[in-house]
Amino acid sequence: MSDPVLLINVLLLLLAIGAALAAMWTRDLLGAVMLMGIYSLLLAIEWANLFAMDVSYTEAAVGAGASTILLLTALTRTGTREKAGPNFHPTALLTVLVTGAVLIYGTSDLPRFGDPLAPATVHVAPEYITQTVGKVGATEATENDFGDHVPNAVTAVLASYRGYDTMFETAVIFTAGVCVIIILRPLAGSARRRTAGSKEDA
Amino acid sequence: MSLFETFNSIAFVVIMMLGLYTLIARQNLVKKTLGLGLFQTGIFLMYITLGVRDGGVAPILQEGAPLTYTNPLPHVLILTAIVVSLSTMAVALALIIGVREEYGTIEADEIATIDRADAEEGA
Amino acid sequence: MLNAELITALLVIGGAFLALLRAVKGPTTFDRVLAVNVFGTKTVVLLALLGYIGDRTGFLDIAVLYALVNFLGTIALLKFVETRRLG
Amino acid sequence: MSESVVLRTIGGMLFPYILVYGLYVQMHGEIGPGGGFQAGVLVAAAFILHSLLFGKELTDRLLPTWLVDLSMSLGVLLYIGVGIVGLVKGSYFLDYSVLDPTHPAHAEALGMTLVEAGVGLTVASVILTMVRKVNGEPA
Amino acid sequence: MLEYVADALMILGGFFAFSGSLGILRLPDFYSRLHPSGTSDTLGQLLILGGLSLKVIFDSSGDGLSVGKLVAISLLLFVTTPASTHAISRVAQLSGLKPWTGADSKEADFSQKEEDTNE
Repeated sequence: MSDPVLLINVLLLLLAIGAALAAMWTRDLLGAVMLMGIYSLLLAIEWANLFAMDVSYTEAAVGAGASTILLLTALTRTGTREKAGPNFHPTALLTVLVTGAVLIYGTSDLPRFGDPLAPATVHVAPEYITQTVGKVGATEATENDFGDHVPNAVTAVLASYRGYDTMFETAVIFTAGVCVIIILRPLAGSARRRTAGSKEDA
Repeated sequence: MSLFETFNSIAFVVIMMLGLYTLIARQNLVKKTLGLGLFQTGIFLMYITLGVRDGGVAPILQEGAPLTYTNPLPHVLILTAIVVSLSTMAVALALIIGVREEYGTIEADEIATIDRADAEEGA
Repeated sequence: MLNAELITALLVIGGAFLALLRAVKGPTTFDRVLAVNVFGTKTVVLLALLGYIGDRTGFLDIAVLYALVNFLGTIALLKFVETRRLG
Repeated sequence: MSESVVLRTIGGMLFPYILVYGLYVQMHGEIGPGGGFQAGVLVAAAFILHSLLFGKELTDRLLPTWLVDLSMSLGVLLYIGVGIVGLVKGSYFLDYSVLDPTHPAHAEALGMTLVEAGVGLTVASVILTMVRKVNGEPA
Repeated sequence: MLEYVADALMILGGFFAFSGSLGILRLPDFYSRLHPSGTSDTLGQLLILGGLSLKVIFDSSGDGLSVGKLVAISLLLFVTTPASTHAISRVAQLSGLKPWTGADSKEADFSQKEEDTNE
């Protein structure tokens, strides 16, 4: 792993942790949404820095565009102030410290950053990259035609090798859209609205 | 094993724990949703870090000399996970809007108080 | 090792850090919007620079995408601040 | 906001470019980075920008609500349809090679393009629907 | 020779980007912070992207698509950054944020604090 990648990786992650900390700390929800937008941007650069081009693409479009707009739209209907309260929460702190300690202890067994012999990279990944999984008599790659290869390995895995997976992911997104429609369906004439006036006569 | 090389492992734990702390300690439901998103990005970081290889380049096959490519499988998983996390966030926000219209507040402890009062009233 | 691209990238990251500080400090909402906007343009430049440093294909595509989407984010934030509703 | 001439000019200038870039990302997904998920989000972002700057009435005339609702289901159906073609032609589900028996590699590319188009349609219309609904617009 | 020009352009651009951010952090009130974002940053981006284009032209012996994309990014940023700055200042002015005149800085600070708590 070349040095600039590691250096920029560490700098970006430090910035990202700072942005996340500020976003979680502030009581202004609008400010928190903006800081999460900045955090998303930093992650988009970080994914690109770690050679995950497609993930970076998605993060830039989703995190900075769609997710910010969705949160802002929701804030128009929920208000932007968070109730003041204690920042220190002993139970939460204890849980987080214990879980974090266990997780960091667990990560000491992870392969080192960029290890070419890591289990994740030796078994199925080379076959995904050369795109020889399940291929009988793969044709020879020619000059302008990659043979059976699709140049972007991520798309190949996404749409072909893990096609079922992607199909159900699409179904999940569709279901989420239907859920939003159903949840936010106006319940006209329902007595369930517990607004200030209707609470007395309920 | 320098600090630079283990930094990602520590960073994803820190990000996940920040999200978890917010989920437990804060009462505001929108803030809890943000914390959930933060937790998810911590996991994304772990997956992408595991896919990195020494001297690897982006898994877009190039003609010519054989190159080392990073592992495309984590990228695929996280790619779909990001869009699914957007969907879950949308459903969560829709539910929060419903809660706000029902209870007039989005603070979890106030909602619990209202529920308890209702239960006593009904009993 | 320390060539012009890397120095520029580090300078831009430093600038991004200062913009982040402004976004954290506030004090008004407009300062935050301004900081987010500045951060967005810094991101575009940084993506292009990193693409050159790592000799990666497709980096500029992300930079183009981000240059397009950044404007949308700023507009949405301002619309929210101005009218408290979107659309 | 919407009464600013500068913003409306710049936004109107950017809108077609975002759409075209979304199509580029969609179609370029097999060669470079990109694909259905990213393109869907971009196309949705373009229409959201349009509705922010020009008002949602104009956007609704450009992209009617029924079309968004339709394409939401159409994307999933396109994906499943490509799978069912494989079943009908006597192979297994989502086998792309039956699409063009003479040239399996081209069939693979065609299948991926169709599937990605389905994903893009669904993602774009679901995000548009979500933002519309959360914004409180009636069905 | 031209490679040194490209290096110089990029480092100069990096300097402008950094000093622009420094201005955004250090200047006393919101309207004065608009200046570095609108001017220094735009110049910094153009210089960096111009230097990169020169480098790409010389390194990969005229990779036309990359240069085209860099020019497209420069044009986009050149159009959208000033437009965003204009939009921010416009909304700030419409919503009644008073500029700091330097005469009574305490009062200006106070009004900003108040604005913040009203959000």
